[in-house]
This record gives sequence, structure tokens and C-alpha cells, in this order.
Amino acid sequence: MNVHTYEKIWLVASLFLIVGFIATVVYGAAGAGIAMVDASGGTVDSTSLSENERFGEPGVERVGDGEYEVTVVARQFMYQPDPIRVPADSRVTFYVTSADVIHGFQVVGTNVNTMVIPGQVAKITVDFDEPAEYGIICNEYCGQGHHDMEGKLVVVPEDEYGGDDA
Amino acid sequence: MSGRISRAGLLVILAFLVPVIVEFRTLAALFGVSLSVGQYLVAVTGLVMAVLLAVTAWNLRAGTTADDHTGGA
Amino acid sequence: MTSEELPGEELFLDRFPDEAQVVRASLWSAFVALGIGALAGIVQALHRVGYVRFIDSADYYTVLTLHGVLLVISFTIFFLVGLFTWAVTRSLDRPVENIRFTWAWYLTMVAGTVLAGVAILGGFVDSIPISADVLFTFYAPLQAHPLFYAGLAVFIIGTWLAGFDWFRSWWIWRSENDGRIPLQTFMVLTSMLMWYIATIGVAISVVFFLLPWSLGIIDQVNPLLTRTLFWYFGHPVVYFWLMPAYLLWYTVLPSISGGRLFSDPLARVVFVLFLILSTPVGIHHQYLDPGIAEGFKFIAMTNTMFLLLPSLLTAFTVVASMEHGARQRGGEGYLSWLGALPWRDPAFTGMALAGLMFAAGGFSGMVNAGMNINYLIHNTLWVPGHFHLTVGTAVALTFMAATYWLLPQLTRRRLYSRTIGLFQVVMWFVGMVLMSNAMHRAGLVGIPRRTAEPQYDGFAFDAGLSSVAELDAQVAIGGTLLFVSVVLFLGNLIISLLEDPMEGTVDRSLPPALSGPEDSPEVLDNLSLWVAIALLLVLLAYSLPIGAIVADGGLFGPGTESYPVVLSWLEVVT
Amino acid sequence: MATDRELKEIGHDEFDPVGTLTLITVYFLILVGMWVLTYFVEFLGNGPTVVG
Repeated sequence: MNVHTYEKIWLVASLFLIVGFIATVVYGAAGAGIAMVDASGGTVDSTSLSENERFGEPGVERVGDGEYEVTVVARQFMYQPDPIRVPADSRVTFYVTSADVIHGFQVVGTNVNTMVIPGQVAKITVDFDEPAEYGIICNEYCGQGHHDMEGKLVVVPEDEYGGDDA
Repeated sequence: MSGRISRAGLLVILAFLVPVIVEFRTLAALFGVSLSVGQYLVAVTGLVMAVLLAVTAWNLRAGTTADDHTGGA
Repeated sequence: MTSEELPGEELFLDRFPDEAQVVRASLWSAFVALGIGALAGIVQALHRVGYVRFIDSADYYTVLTLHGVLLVISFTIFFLVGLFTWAVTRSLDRPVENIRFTWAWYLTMVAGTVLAGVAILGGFVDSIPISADVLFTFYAPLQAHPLFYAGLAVFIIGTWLAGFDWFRSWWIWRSENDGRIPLQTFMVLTSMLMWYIATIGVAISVVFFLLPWSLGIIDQVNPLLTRTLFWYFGHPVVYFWLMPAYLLWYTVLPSISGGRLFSDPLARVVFVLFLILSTPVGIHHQYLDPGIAEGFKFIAMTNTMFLLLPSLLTAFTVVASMEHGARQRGGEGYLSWLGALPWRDPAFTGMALAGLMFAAGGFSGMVNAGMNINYLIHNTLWVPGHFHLTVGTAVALTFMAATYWLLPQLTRRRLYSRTIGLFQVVMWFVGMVLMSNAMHRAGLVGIPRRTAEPQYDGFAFDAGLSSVAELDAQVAIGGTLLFVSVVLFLGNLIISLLEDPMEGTVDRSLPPALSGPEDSPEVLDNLSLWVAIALLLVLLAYSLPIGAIVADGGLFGPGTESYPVVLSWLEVVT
Repeated sequence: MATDRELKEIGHDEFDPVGTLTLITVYFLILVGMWVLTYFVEFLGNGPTVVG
């Protein structure tokens, strides 16, 4: 095959680019510690969430020193609980599932973003260092009221954080 | 290049300027310069004028070589 | 071999009158879809930014479904079947084997489109309990009327039959001719093989799950499974849209530029890479899905990144072919040769600008492919910003530009106005620069896609260096320019057809490549080998994830109900 | 229509796509620059992020 020298140079540069992209993403995972949402949340019967041990009562629970678990149910067209209150300087694990169709769960302006699929539990852990107020939006079309589906996440200063009941 | 820049070529050059024009304020802000709307308008008008002048100068330099007329084939 | 010239300068229309009729019908079907889809597009753009609102926000999603389905399925694929019929017929220089069969697949596709279209349009009329506000992605458990799924299935069967038509022409050609597969036919065949492999996913999803479920035969489906099957098809379909544009860039654009294709062998390599790599990547649309292990996502990312290779190679080969044209026209220097290109020709300028926008879309696609960076941009406006550069410009603008070039040989009419044509393609470019630039930036600050409202109640988006209002203005102005551009395109075309037929002929022969097929290894034409490798990669990429999804949630899901998106059944709007 | 005086035939061996190399080098640099900006500034510079 008759490949021009310049084109060979470009082929090598392209491969360099591709490997560079993959290396960056690997750095993000291994170096910066970013984990992908995966299958570790398990599955759940979305037709009987109220009887489910975890999702029967969506809310915030303190599970350790500075560690919290937040159970969220997304449904047309709201999140439970809303707002979600957690203290600053905490490590929060969200368990998010849907009671009906596919939704999104995106904390606006951050890198916290996951799909919410009925039958699946999205489990994501996030460190909140500073007090802040965030909007939560559904970023997957979920029906005619999709644009009304929003929630709030409030990270309150540690000393103002009252209880686990959100 | 020997030829002049045709009107079609100028149209394409101006089209290329559009992203620069619309994001001029953002670009400036990235370098720490905040422009008022008035300053922005002056700046982008200047930018377009500069390009038009450059094209005219180029065409004068290149003389009167005809535009290309081929196309489609 | 790559570009057998039609004897003399005979028009395609004269040499293959029956085929030209099918090609024209396909192209017109595409343009009807383009017109309606563009109308839906402008309604949406202006509603979404809050400038002009005459539809209810609940109906926004009907408009969005119409826009998505008509433009990415009907417009692109009808144009594709027309172009591929032209390409196979002219590059093999033989008529189709049975013109009635050819019309049969065309009519099957039309029937499918009408069925799905009726289901979607039903969403506008409250009194009709038919609707399909499920968007182009139709994720269960949102449920459309069975007509929607049936229409989709019928449409895809039509494309399968079309592929058979082209394969049959090639099989018969092969029995009568020696040598390499002509380049255009090679491109059609590899694209169709990719399509056959890719549509397995959507066929299984629709036939075994969604259609029976919408008819009430089965109670529930596994939403993650049907979603995964959708994306099994949903990524390669974007290459299916793109392949006709590539075919035009490789075989027509060099000639319009006044040059010759730089390398026929590399063009073949590129299409083989697309055949092999297009399908085992779909999970990159599901980086943020629960229920799929990180390792599977990583494999999908690796495949996706290597799928950049054929596009990067294309960038070089196509630009080099244009440069060859420019130099033959007297262009010189490192960059000033660009001035020697035929910028007055709307067919050239359209395709060149489309290619440039594809280079920009390539960048945002690289970001989409980067697994963990999806936390930043997944389902934000960044994503439509990206694909309006790829399918919305690289493909759509190339198709419009190519239509200017194809028109005389298909209709014996000259283009009514080249000036309007030139303005039209430049206007598309400018409109898309504004719109997609704003969308990308809006996505980076977290503004979502697919929503009817510009703002939310409980918080405001922070657009950093600029403002949300400025981004909205760019979307509105850009969207308006795009709509005007489509109107100019269709108007120019219609007026051209009303003019008298032209005298004589036009030269539409395609010169052979600089480095011809004789330079390429024979193995490139061994299609069975590439199909086998493609299937193997699909098995490697998908058997474990799909196995895990079914093992965890069951074939019909861990428990879900149905959510028909039908106005009169669903009383949910708050 | 045709501008024959300018048209010349350039064959495979006498054609060095140096202009293409120039353009594609510029593209390469833009890609690398934009990637670094998007990944390290826009993404990693943004927070909070999913860590588990």
C-alpha cells in the first residue's frame, strides 16, 4: 500500500491523540479518583418502592462520622425528599431510583450527574466540602411535565446542621 | 497566491469571523479585559473593517487577475 | 475502476431513467422531511428560549419528537437510499435488476414513515388517543402508540430490502466483471453491512419487547435492557447518517475542487474501520447508567476512541484531495492555495464548510467519548450542540450542497440561482456556529437538553463569563438563520424544477484517484472477513453487559409499569 | 466557463500535500489545547465530583 509520508505522520499523531485521551480519562479515574456510577447499587422492584427497606422512606441518614446516606426517589415530576439537606465537610452517598420512568439526577453546576432508571439503583458518593445551595434537575425527558421536575440540595454549615430528617 | 479574493471568498472569510465576533467579549474576559457593549461594538466593527481593508489591499497587490469561474464540474 | 465515466457525457437521467426516478423520489421524500423538521426546529428553538411561544410547553415534546425523528431518520435515510442507488448504479454502470423491487422498498419506507408520523402528529390532537411523545430515543417505560413502533419496524425493513437491492446488483456485476469493487459501491456495501449489524439491536427491542408491550401482550419490559438495545443501534446509526456524506467527500468533493481523490486505498480502510468499530461502542451513551459495570464502560470508551481514527484519516485524505484541486487550479503556498478553491460554487462551499464544522464537532465528540468527563456534560445542551455540528451540519449541509451538484444529472434542470445557493450554505454555517456555540457553552454550565423551559423556579443557571440571556439570543438567532437557510434551499430547488429543461449536458464524470485501488491490498475487498470481525467485536463488547443486565433484572425487568405518553390517558400535568 | 490557462495536471508523485499538513497540524494543536482546557479546567476544576 502506497501511503504518503505526511499521511503516515498524521496517522501516528492521531494514534498519539487517541492514546492521550484514554490516558487522561484513566488519570481522572486513578489520579483524581473519579468513579463511574455502576452496578453496585443493585436492582429494586419499582412497583413496590413503599415496601422497600431503603426506599420506603426516602431521606438523609447519618451512617458514620461525617458520613451520610441519602435515599432519593425520582418520580413524575418531583424528587423525594426535597430539599435534601446535608452538612458541609461530609461524605454523602446517594441511592437514587425511579418510581416510574427514566429520569435524570443532575446537581446543577457540579460534576454530580446520573441516570435514574426504574429497577436500578444509582449509587454515587460525593464529598461536600463547602456550604452551598444547588439546584437538582431531571435531565432526561420523562413526560409532559419534565420541565417542572426540579429539587434542591442544600449543604449547610456543619454547626447549623440540625438532624438527619432532612 | 496569484489571484484576487473573489466576493464569494470574502463572504466565506466574513462567515469565519462570526464565531470570533460573537465570542469576542468572552475571549477578552478570558484575558482579564471586560468590555462594555459600546467598546465591544467598536472592537468588532474595527475587526471587520480591518479584514475588509486587508482583502482590498491583497486584491490591489494581486492586480486584476480574473476570478476563477470554474465550479460544479 | 473507482470512477468509471459515463460514456460520453450522458446524464444519469438519460442513461438510467427508471433509477433516476427512484433517486428523485427518495430525495424529495428527504426534503419534505427536512422542511417539516426545520419548521419544528424553529418553533422549538424560539419556544425554548422563551422568545416566541404559541405552543403549550407540554406540546414541546411532540414538536421535539417530530423534529428528531423526521430529521435524523426520515431526512437522512431517504437521502441515503437515493444517493446510494445513484452511486451503485453509476459506479457499476448497470441498472437495478428489477425496478419494481426498487419501488417496493421505497414504498415500504414511505409507509413506515407515514405510520410513525401519524402516531407522532396524533400528539397534537387531544381528542385522538394516539400519540408518540417519546422522542427519537423512545426509552421505555415511556410508551408510544403501537403505530409508532410498527412504523419504525416497517421503515427499517424497507432499508434492509434496499440494501439487498444493491448487494444483488453487485453480485451480478461480480459474476460478469473482474477486479476490485468500484469505490462507491464498496462504500455502499460496507455501510449497509454495518447497518444490518446495527439494526439487530433495535429490531430485537421493537419486535420482542416494545411492540408486544405497547399492544398489551406483555406487561412490562426491562428499561435498562431496551435502553441498551437502543444504544446498540443508536450509535452506529449516526455513522449510517454520516457514510453518505463521507461517500460524497471522498468521491465527489475532489472533483468539484478540480482535483482527484488522494488515496483510494485509505478510503477503503476508513470504511472497513467504520464497519468494524461502529457498533461495539454504544455503551458510551450510557456512561452514567446505573446497572452497567465500569469495566464495560471502559471497553466501550476504548473502542470509541479508536473509532476516531477513520475520521481523522478522512480529514487528511479529503483535505489533501481538495488541495490537489487547488494546486491544479494554480494555488500555491502553505495556506494561500485555499484561495484557489471554487468558493463561488455552492456545492463546493457547502461541502467544505460542512467538513470544517465536522472537525469542530469532532472535538465535542471526543469529549462525549471521554468516560468520566460525562459527569460534566451528559444530557446537557452540550450534546445537541455536538450533534447539530455532526448530523445537523456535516451531514445535512453536505446533502444540500450535493443536491446542487446532482440536480442537473437527475432532473435536466440547472440550479435556478447559484448566488442564492451560496448564501444559503454560508447562512447555514453562520446559523450553526451561533446555535451550537451557545449550546456547547450552555451545556458546560449545566443547562439541560430536551426541556421546554429556559429557567427553573428554585435556582438560576450561572453562565460564567457571559450570561444565559446572551446564550439564548445566540440560539434564537442561529435557529432562525438555519430555518431561513432551509427555506432558501427548498425554494431554490423548486424554482429550478419549474424552469425549462436545459440544453446539452453537464460533465459529471468523476476522475480516478491519484493512488488507485491497485495500490490497496486485495484483502480490503474481503467483506465476509470484515463482517466476521465486526460481529466478534460486537459479541465481545455486548455479551457480558447484556448478560449482566438480564441476570440482574430479568428479561422483562425487575418490576416496572407502563407510562403511555398519551394526552387523554395521562393526567399528570401539574 | 473553464479556465484552461490555469489548469494543469499534477500526478501522484509530484504532489506533496504540504498545505494539508499545515492545516492538520493546526487542527491537532487546537484539539490538544481544547482537550486540556475542557478536561482539566472545566471538568476537574469543577466540583463536587462523584468519587465512589
